[in-house]
Amino acid sequence: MATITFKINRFNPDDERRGHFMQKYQVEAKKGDTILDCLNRIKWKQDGSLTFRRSCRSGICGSCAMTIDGVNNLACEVQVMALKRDTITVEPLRGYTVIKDLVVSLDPLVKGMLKVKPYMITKTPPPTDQERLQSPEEREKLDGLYECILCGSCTSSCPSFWADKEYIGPHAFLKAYRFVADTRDEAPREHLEPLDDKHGLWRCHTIFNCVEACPKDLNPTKAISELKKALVNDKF
Amino acid sequence: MSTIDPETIHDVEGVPVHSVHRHDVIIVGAGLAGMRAAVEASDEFDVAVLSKVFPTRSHSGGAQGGIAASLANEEEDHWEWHMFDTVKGSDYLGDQDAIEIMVKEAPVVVREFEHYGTPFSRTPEGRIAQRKFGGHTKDFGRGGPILRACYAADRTGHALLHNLYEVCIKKEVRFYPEFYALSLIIRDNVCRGLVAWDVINGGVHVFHAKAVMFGTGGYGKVFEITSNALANTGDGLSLVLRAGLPLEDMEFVQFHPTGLYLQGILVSEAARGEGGYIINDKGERFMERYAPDKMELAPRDLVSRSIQTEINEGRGIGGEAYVYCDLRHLGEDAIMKKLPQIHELAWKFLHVDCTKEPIPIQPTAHYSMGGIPTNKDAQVLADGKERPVEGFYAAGECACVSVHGGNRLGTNSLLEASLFGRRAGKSMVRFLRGTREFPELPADAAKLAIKEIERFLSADGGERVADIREDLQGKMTDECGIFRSAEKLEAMVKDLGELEKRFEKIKIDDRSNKFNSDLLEAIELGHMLEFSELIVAGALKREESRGAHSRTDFPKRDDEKWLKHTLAWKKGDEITFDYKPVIITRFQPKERTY
Amino acid sequence: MRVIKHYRIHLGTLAWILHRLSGLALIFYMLIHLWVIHHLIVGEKSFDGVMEFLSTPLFKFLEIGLIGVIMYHLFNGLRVILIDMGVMVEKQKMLFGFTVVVWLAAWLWVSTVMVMRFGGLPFI
Amino acid sequence: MRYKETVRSGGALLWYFQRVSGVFLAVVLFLHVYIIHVALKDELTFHAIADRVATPLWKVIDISFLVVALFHGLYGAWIVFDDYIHKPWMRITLFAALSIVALLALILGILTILPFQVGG
Ligand SMILES: Cc1cc2nc3c(=O)[nH]c(=O)nc-3n(C[C@H](O)[C@H](O)[C@H](O)COP(=O)(O)OP(=O)(O)OC[C@H]3O[C@@H](n4cnc5c(N)ncnc54)[C@H](O)[C@@H]3O)c2cc1C
Ligand code: HEM
Ligand code: SF4
Ligand code: F3S
Ligand code: FES
Repeated sequence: MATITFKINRFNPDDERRGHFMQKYQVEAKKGDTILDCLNRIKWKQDGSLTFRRSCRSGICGSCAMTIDGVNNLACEVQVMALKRDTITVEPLRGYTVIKDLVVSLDPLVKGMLKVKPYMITKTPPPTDQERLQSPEEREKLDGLYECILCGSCTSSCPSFWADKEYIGPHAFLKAYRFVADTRDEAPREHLEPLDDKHGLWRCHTIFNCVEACPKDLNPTKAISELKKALVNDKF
Repeated sequence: MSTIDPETIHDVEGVPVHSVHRHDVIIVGAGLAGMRAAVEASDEFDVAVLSKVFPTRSHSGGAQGGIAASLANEEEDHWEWHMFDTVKGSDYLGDQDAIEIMVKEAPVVVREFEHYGTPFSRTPEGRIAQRKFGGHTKDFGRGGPILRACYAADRTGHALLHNLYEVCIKKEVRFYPEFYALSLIIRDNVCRGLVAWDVINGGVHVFHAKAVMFGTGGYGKVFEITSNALANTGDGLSLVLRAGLPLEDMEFVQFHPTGLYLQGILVSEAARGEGGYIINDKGERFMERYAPDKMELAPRDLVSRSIQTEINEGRGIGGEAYVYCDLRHLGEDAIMKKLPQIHELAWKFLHVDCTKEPIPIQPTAHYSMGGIPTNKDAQVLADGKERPVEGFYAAGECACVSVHGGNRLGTNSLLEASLFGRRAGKSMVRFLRGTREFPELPADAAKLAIKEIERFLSADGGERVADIREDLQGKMTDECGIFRSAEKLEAMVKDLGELEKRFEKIKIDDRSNKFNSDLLEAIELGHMLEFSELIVAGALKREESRGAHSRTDFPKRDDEKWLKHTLAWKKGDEITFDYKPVIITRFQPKERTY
Repeated sequence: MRVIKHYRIHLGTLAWILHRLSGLALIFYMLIHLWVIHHLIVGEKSFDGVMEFLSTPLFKFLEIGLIGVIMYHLFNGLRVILIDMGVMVEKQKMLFGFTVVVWLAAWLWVSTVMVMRFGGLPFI
Repeated sequence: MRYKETVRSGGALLWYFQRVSGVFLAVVLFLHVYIIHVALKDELTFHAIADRVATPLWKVIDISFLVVALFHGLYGAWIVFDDYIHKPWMRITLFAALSIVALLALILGILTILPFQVGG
């Protein structure tokens, strides 16, 4: 048991004049408690108006991404004790418009993803009463790509996104590469072309914040470098 | 009945009301069931999907193990075998005509997912890989476990859910993410649409449709310890109840034996499959007392009951409500290679390194077998038996067809959600091809919903929503959990009455319209209190033990009296019951032994 | 609106900021440098005059700094190119470490030679 | 949620050239630094430089060095502006300014390198 002070960056849309402000809460935390547990405890016992998204509390739905002590992460996956601090700062994801407290608008996230045609494109009809064949080695190429939970941590941590709100974003690059790398997709070009854009791949300056931020330990930068190679090859 | 006119809806005492949205099909829920239906119907019709969480945040994404289908990619398999296992697993309460459809169409559905792009794991021949799962066997139970669960590593639900979202984008399905359904508009047995709350901006919206479908998922959140998401509050069930329709078999709730202590987060069956021990405070592998043959590998309900007995009799660790799942003897290498996810979960959520320490676990509420009664075409049944409500469909965990009967087999629910979601889509298409007109909208369509919102936004009593909810969850776990008895259930009936009284006097901290999760938690609690009554009342009535429903005062299954489905309505404060026979075609009830 | 005041500066961010700054500094230097060497065509006197002016210890010292900046941009540039080629993307921190080591080594080497030839810095 | 085509400006080839020019610069610049600061035995005098610049090979190297460095550097500056400057008129102004600087520097540089003759 330890008393932890949470400094939470709050914003109430009904009181825009007040703007963003930090509010402190004290919570009793024990071994095993996550940041989300503590936020819930604040909401349920102290201040019902504290607002954040959450659902699965097991790191799979991607709702609870926020900036914890200056790094993006899933609130439900961070152990309070592991931070070894008695004051923890929690802020909404940077770069997105804040709707309320820790809730941000995910529109840029969805928009970026929609640009890369985030679905498998096939031209030949699939075999009847059978799956398409794909060897385990071919399938293995999708590991590290399909696990993305669309939490937005990566894009929100990227300085290129801070500078350009229309930046397609590492999450969408990862998605694009998920299809480019899939042997079953028959139109990799259609996922690649939209990336050759002034808000696209070339805005990535290999900063690696996205990799550091991804709670699922995925590597958008790796996908980006593959995509850059593919696009340049395509141009020659 | 006059038609609603967008112009005539104004702000009503501070609650903004927005204009009417019209779509041929409106689906509530963006889980496997909802989105699979959307994919099916969107080729021909204008489909909109409403979800209280962003589509890919739906709880279907949490499923790890797999989706069952007798593809026979790895070894010989037949749909008849799959059917037998499902019927036996259901403790003979499943309707065999529906089960037959499910197991027969399963390979089609799974292969379709593959065609859409789901990244299934593969066999060396390049086919969809399959693994073993509890209760799935060869040769009508005579052979050993069978490789039947199709999987994408340990992220099957995630892979399927995201894939469906992608297909929906491709098919230009209209999403209303973060819209919360408040009430159904059903008049004269015709479903005309629904009313929903825009979570982000605040405001009541009316959705006018020719067909409405529910895929609103489960309700694990009425229990204290559950593997379910915080959003799994079973809203759809009480919306249906409030529309005067019945619910089926609500007393059947599945408890999974291994949930992380206090968190409830699922530790997959693989932990036991790979040889993990379950031990009590005295260090005993107590399963040898309950299932000397299968030990830890006995079926879910049995292991759950054994763990709970140990805890109840004071042999939990340090007298607390948990026991240990010990993996240490497997060795660090094996753990990291075969059970990396479990290692990660225990570390991330309990701060326990399972190569060095045992994992504290306790049974966790996992799945609801009952729900909205539907027929094989996913039409919701007004009388619970035959007569469908025109233009109203349901599928997935919120529905009860009933393929799971008294107890669901692992990997059958992803199958059910997608398969009956698909059937709902098809049957809506058939329905819409015949109807061209939108049904009339009653002028007072949004009245009840607005009243509900107004009441909560101005609620100024002394009770915290969270306190009532915690009491509900705690009491449901104690009195209507793994072990039930007339005594406990009667106490629960009383408790529920008190909780409802306290619920009248709640207080809300947040009075704004925009992203008011305080308000939503209050609405959700209202739903949970409402359908919990049916769980308890159904359990009290059912004087037998079958599947997941275990009565200490009636420990035997009683086919003579209870081989039937419970149907329950709520009219005012009264609960009325009716029963309908189980459909038995191929497999006659036998004693369920493993 | 800027909400977050701090976002932790990871190694990659540091490398990028330094690369940007060094790149911009180099443009600045390049333009001055062009102006300096254009004295070559003005005539021998003029050039040697400028060179003499630039041979004061202060400028030698600045030059050593400049070499450092050039070397950083050079080696980090190569690091970025390697990453774009897909080399060591998963071990980017190690690659960054190598870059720093090579950069410092090269810098040290060139500046030692320079200092030796200059006959040692005034304060050495 | 409909997929909408965006206006695109490409950038693939420029991006690629930034890398190729980087590698080229790395080689030449290192050589440059080495020859001037390490290998050179004498003082940095007019003659020492003039003799080297006078050979045709060095002329080619130096001019390409100049062109590539200017391009790499000023396009690099544009990348930075592109990130932070979003107002169209400012972008146009900056782009024009960079182009003019590039042109002037190019003329100055070429004028410096060309006149030297072997033995002159
Ligand atoms: C941890 C875990 C592991 C599991 N593993 C497996 C497995 O391996 N194999 C297997 O077969 N099954 C498994 N299951 C069960 C299976 O995942 C679920 O039964 C199934 O996914 C349910 O799908 P669904 O589409 O019915 O509902 P969900 O996916 O829960 O979706 C419900 C949808 O309804 C929406 N909704 C709810 N209420 C409202 C409202 N009022 N307004 C608007 N929208 C609303 C939600 O936003 C959501 O989009 C597992 C379950 C859990 C909890
Ligand atoms: C010595 C060899 C050099 C190498 C290997 C090199 C490499 C690179 C690379 C790879 C980039 C792209 C970085 C990115 O896109 O994130 C870059 C950017 C840049 N370079 Fe160089 N470069 C070199 C020399 C120079 C010189 C001599 C100048 C100045 C005249 C210069 C100025 C710049 C500028 C301003 C940028 C843009 C910085 C940014 O995008 O953040 N570079 N360099
Ligand atoms: S790549 Fe990682 S950080 Fe980015 S959205 Fe996906 S899961 Fe989140
Ligand atoms: S942080 Fe941004 S700049 Fe590139 S490497 Fe990641 S997308
Ligand atoms: S609550 Fe789902 S990822 Fe944290």
